[in-house]
Amino acid sequence: MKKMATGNQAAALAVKESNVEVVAAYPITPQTEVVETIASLVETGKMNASYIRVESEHSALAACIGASASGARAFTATSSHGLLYMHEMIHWAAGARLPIVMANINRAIGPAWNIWADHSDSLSQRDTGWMQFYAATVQEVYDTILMSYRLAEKVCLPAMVCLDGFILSHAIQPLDVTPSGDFIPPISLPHALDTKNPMSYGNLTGPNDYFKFRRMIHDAMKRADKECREVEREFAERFGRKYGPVMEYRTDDADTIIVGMGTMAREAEVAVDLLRKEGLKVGSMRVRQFRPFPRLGLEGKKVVALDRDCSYGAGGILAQEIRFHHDVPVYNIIAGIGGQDVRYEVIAELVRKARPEGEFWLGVD
Amino acid sequence: MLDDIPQEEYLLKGNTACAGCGAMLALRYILKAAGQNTIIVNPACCSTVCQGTYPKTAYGVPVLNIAFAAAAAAADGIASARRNKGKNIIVFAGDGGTVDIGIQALSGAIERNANILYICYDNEAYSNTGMQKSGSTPYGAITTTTPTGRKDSKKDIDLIIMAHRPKYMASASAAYPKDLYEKVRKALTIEGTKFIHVLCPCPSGWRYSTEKTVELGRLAVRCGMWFLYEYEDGKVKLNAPTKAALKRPAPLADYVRPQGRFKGVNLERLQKEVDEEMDRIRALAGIENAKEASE
Amino acid sequence: MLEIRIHSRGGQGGVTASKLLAQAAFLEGKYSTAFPLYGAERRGAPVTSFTRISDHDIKVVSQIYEPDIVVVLDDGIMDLVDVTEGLKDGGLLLVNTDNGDKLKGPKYSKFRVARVNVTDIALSLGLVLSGNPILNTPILGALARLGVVKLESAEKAIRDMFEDERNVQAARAAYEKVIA
Amino acid sequence: MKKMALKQEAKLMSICDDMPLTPMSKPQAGAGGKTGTWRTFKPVLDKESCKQCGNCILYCPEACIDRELNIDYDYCKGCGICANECPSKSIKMVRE
Repeated sequence: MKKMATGNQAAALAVKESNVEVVAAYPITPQTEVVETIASLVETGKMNASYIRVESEHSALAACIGASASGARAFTATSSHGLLYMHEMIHWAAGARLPIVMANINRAIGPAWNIWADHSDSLSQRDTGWMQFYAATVQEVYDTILMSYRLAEKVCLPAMVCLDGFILSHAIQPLDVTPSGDFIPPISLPHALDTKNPMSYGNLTGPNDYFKFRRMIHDAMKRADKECREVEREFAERFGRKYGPVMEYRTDDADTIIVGMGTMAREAEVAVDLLRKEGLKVGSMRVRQFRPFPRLGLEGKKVVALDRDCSYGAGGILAQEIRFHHDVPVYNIIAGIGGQDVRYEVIAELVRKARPEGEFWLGVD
Repeated sequence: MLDDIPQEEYLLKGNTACAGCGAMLALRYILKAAGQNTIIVNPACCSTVCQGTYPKTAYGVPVLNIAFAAAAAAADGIASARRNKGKNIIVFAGDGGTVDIGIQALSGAIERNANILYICYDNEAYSNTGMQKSGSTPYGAITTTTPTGRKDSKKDIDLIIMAHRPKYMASASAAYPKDLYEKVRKALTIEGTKFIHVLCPCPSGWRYSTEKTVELGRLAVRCGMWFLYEYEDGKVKLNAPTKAALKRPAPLADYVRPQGRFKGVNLERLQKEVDEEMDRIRALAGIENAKEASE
Repeated sequence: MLEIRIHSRGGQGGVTASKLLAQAAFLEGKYSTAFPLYGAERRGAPVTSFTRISDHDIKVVSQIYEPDIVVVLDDGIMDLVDVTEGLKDGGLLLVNTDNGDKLKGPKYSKFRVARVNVTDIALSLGLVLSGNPILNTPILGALARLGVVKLESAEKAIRDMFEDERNVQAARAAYEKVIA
Repeated sequence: MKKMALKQEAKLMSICDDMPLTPMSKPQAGAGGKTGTWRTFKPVLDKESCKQCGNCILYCPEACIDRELNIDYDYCKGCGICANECPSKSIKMVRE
């Protein structure tokens, strides 16, 4: 069934469709509509889940960890400071290999208070062992959450589905609320708490064994990259919507590639059209899957990386990832931080003026 | 005298707790009362280490180890999943994880009436990290962060918990294992949040000879440093040892003298605090103040 | 692509109006999207919201700077904000007002100007929420009359979102009363 | 040195295959080793004078005294609570 929905509503509806057993969440702008919608679905009997109104984000994820450790499918949603407050438990969930799925509504971090879109919150959690996906449409939010449960439970890693605050969370767009059918099989964790087979989970572990468990997270993350392709392939077969780790646009004969994430990267496709009309061979790549980081095939191209974030003293985080994985010079545009409105005309102009290498802060430089 | 307590041991021999550990003595009876159908949630505390090292554990029931501040919320997460209905979900947390860093999650869980039993085993300091002061450390006690003795007074977590009106709350002691056993049994028949606060003397932290764990635990009750009572339906009911102690408390010095942590304590001030606490628990239990009654 | 910008005050329903418009266009088989420009403002402060309608998939998510249509739900805002900023020549300016004089003068001569008093319509039907007359549903009727969407899809969009049938009556009344 | 590192890595790969996903530990007696070796003094029970009150069984934090009053010296840490709580003084703490 197709209808108009916000990014937040799409997240909530996907959670319902994924037969989640326990939802624990704390409200924060601009995520509130996700938990409000879920609360309403639960209280009107449309969704058979326990909804725990926790007193903090730390407890939100702790409750999800408890539920998930006992073998139940769990969900939480947060944003910005809420995500940062969870940080300890974010590591814990991954270390415990629990396939929790979280929606993070990307928002800036204080001070100053700023409630608008910014990728700094989730990117500051990049090294925690969570898979990270960045959606750019309401439909993609819905689809990515469905795929994330399937994938997370396959590789026993948690997944974070990120969407831009307000720009996507509060925008209404057409949404096909596809019944998931048996796309997500019933959850069956190999390491669930079991009173008939008592085990102590996460007790003191010496350096040699600890080392191996960490390596196993790394290996699982690499396996997730392959498994994710399989999940996407099956999703496309069943529901007709195709996704990949990177959404490429007019890249075939391009000599210049704009790389970005989230809604800004989709707007960049309009900039590509504009530049193509001028005869410039420009294409774009929208990175959907940030962890595990995919190969982008950028060798020999001129790369313009759009970052809605910055690792202070090092530059845009996406640009760094590209440089690390590919032997290419990168021109890094830092734009959109704290909700700065970035129009496709502006992106096009920046690409026209782009140098082979360097950094440019939109609105500052 | 042991006939009514099951012989099964769920705390296995050869755990890594210190000799004479009051917390392990308490846990032994908590697990006997709870039985096999139990999941323990264990935040950072002595009990994290007492389990032993991967791939072995001395605890015979499933344990979810969790971050320091997260125990009550994690336990609620387990209890909230449909699949865990009917299981005993028990938090076993130290005083630091309860009175200090975990208090927020605990407060939220009680407010939601999470179906868990939260047990705080209180050894009155961060014993696992080498005896630093916690909110539960009594006035005058020497810890590594109060090297000349604590100058201010401890936090009364029981009153804070009571303000949440939990379904059931009790104060117990490792030195009264049968009483503790009964309280856990009772708590586990009640739906909703239950809280049991257990005093667990700690030879390493309190600086006394290991054989005195039970003796000191008893003395704490007899001199009025610790009360045994239950809170149910909004009412405080004192247990017999505390009733007796309130009538005729043992000399505080008997409790204080064997403990190195109280070396140089201002006994008068400590006595004043104990007297005030005794008046307060009398008031809560609806017993007339002894002093007023005699006047 | 048709780009519509709505100016209102917090609590007047401008954000909902932009969503209703997108919903009505969606019901006509078009691609549409709507989104608010949120500040940290509360009730009473000026709010801007946007709707885009197209025959093709809409990739643009940035704000609308050169709208085809500007809707003003509170004529008082016109003293504070240049509501016609960026409005294309020949573009439509629809204002909730009785005061035709307010829309006269050279500033507005290059636009297609229309007005309707949806506040009166809402009050006469008793459509009031938390003390504020509801303006978002009647203004949709006015937009239908001006050809942005069909009246039947406007009515369907309203019914999808609101149970109270007076909202549809209000839209119909505005459809009749709009002065272009 | 390099050879040793390689050896370690090879070991790691093979061990990872039989490891659980996350540290999951099996309950067993002696998880902390033979804790009886920690003792300086060991409890010795005089069954003659013992009144069978059960205090020693009740208060042992290690559950090292069974119903027949046998002491498990493999795991008894020698805390002495049993001797201290014995009303008939039937348990003596004896230097190892």
